[in-house]
Amino acid sequence: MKFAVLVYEGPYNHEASDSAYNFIKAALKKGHEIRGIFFYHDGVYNVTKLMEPPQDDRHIANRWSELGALGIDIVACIAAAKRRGIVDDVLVPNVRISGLGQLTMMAIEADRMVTFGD
Amino acid sequence: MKFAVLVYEGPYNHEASDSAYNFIKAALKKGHEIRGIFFYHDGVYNVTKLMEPPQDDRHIANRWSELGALGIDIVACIAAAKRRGIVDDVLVPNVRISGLGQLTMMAIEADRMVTFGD
Amino acid sequence: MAEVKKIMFTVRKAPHGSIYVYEGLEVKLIMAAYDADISVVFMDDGVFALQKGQNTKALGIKGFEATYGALVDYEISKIYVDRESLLSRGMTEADLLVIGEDEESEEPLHPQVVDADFIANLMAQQHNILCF
Amino acid sequence: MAEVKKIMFTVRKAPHGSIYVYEGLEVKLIMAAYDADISVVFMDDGVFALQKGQNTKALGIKGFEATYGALVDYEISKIYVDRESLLSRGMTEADLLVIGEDEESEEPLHPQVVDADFIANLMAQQHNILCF
Amino acid sequence: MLHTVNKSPFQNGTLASCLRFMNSGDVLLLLEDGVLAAAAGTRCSAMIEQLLQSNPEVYALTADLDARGLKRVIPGVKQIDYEGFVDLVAQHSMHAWL
Amino acid sequence: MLHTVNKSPFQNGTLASCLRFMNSGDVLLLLEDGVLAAAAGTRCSAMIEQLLQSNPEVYALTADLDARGLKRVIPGVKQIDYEGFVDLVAQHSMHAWL
Repeated sequence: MKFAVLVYEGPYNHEASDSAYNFIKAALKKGHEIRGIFFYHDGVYNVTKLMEPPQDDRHIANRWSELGALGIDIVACIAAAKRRGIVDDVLVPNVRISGLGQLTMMAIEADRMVTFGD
Repeated sequence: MKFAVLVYEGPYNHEASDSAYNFIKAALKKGHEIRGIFFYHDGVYNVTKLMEPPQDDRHIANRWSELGALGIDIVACIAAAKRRGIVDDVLVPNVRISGLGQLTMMAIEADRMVTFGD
Repeated sequence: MAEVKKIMFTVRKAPHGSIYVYEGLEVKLIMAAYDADISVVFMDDGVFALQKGQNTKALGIKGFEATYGALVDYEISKIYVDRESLLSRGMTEADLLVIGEDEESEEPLHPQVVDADFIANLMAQQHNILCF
Repeated sequence: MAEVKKIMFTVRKAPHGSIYVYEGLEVKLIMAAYDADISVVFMDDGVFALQKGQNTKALGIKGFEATYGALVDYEISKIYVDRESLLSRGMTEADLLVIGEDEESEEPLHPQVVDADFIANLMAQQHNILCF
Repeated sequence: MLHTVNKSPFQNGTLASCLRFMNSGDVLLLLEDGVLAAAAGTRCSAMIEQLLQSNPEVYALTADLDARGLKRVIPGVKQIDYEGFVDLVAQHSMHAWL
Repeated sequence: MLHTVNKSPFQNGTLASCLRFMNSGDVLLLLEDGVLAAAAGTRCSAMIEQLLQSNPEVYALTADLDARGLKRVIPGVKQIDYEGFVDLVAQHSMHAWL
């Protein structure tokens, strides 16, 4: 089945980002397709390469980047990102900034859209 | 009287940042001293110069920078900032990154500590 | 031809205390340009987003009353309000924003106040539901 | 000599769903090194932060049970729990983390369960109160 | 003491908690989404109406009431601007119920 | 339909709202702070106990229960891992009550 995942909150501050990641890992393991991951609201903070968590903690941006390397389309909303200071220069590899049209296509094309937020 | 202000949430996403700003402007107008402004949790996102809000909207980081230019000590917590990708290179002028000891001094030295968050 | 997908938006949060309602509105306006069958349901504190006479000037943040007032122009006309959420907040239909005008009669259009059953059944018919 | 300032922390949020409890704990540990008279009050969903036997491994996030278990070593010993918050969540003192041991008797120390009146009066005596 | 509440009483228990810990003579300020508690004739109005009987000083921030278009405010709730907020903080020690 | 709730029922009205809109046959998954609603013997347990009478499929994410040290779970609530969560989503259209 084709899933799309929508994340509304930033990394570390809320569990949303972790729940989304754990869900996606499990979906891939079960053989489902991830049509795309879309970051909206504070969710756009998930993909900055400038984050440097303590060494014994997970690196949330790198985790997303690794999923992107598998070919999953990972998009941060441009309007939400601009307002919050997430620009192309600070993105981890394998993610991109684009418009809400991408979210629309995901909502239409995915069999299921799963949202994680606060 | 000597106030310190603590902000827990990022710009735009929650009203906390706006309430804090409006409170501080009013306090200055009434002749009070602002001992310091401390950003914690997602609050550290307030001071990135990379944000670019729509032209007809307020520029939250620049507003903080202007208060810093008045000589108010504006501090983003280093531990919270590192985890979230807020580093010296992306700060607006007149704000700094430092440790929780700064928050402690504000809590002890200020007559009142006012917290804004979610 | 592929069937047109039904997409619902639920609005559950109060406006202005957070950006969710505002940024959620941006999604609705964009999505309206695509080939989808869109409905919007206001429930819980989301009904405050439809309160008439909002003025954010003293707060210094952008309002969105004018945009809501033109939802119908964006071809979003299936706009529902949960009756219990409305009544328990001391509001009536008269408090709600006009969302446009009827093309023929030019009468002002109001969101439609409905019961929980209606909403629950509408939810069950959707392809995807987004909560903003 | 300046009087030692009384600083209180209130912990009202549930752990793990957000970082507030975790980052709030970091503040307490730092502030304990300064010359301040610190007290910590757990109320509302904050009492879940003191629940014994938390295991965040499957979630993949860092836990903090061990750190809470050493609060007394950081010289934070005025730790209170609102009784009503505890009881309404089906918890008793036996569910609460040990926060250290008594220096002399080496008995385990538990947070002190108190009534709302006690907390309200303690609040009124503080120089500043921070809510984490 | 001054207590501030910034959450909607319809979806969040913060106001209810705060009320449990208020002493007589304590002051309440509603701001941000917290001002929704000041609306008259709602499911939650009784919370503030009851408080007013023991604690007559209950305030709501005008900018937040206006932003939400709230015109029917519970009688007895005083509307103040940010300068009034500053005055309250200068007069009382405080706890922000976040 | 699958409904997901991620907020504590003690401080937030989300679970109560969700329950109002559930049809018979609908499924509920509690996750994140939402799993606090699955704890037995609390002020809020009755919400889930009542739901179970009409809607027997109520799930709670094990990783979230464990993180919070919740061992006394309401009888009838099924514990699942993230793969079980994926299965539920594959079987039902859903609404995340955020």
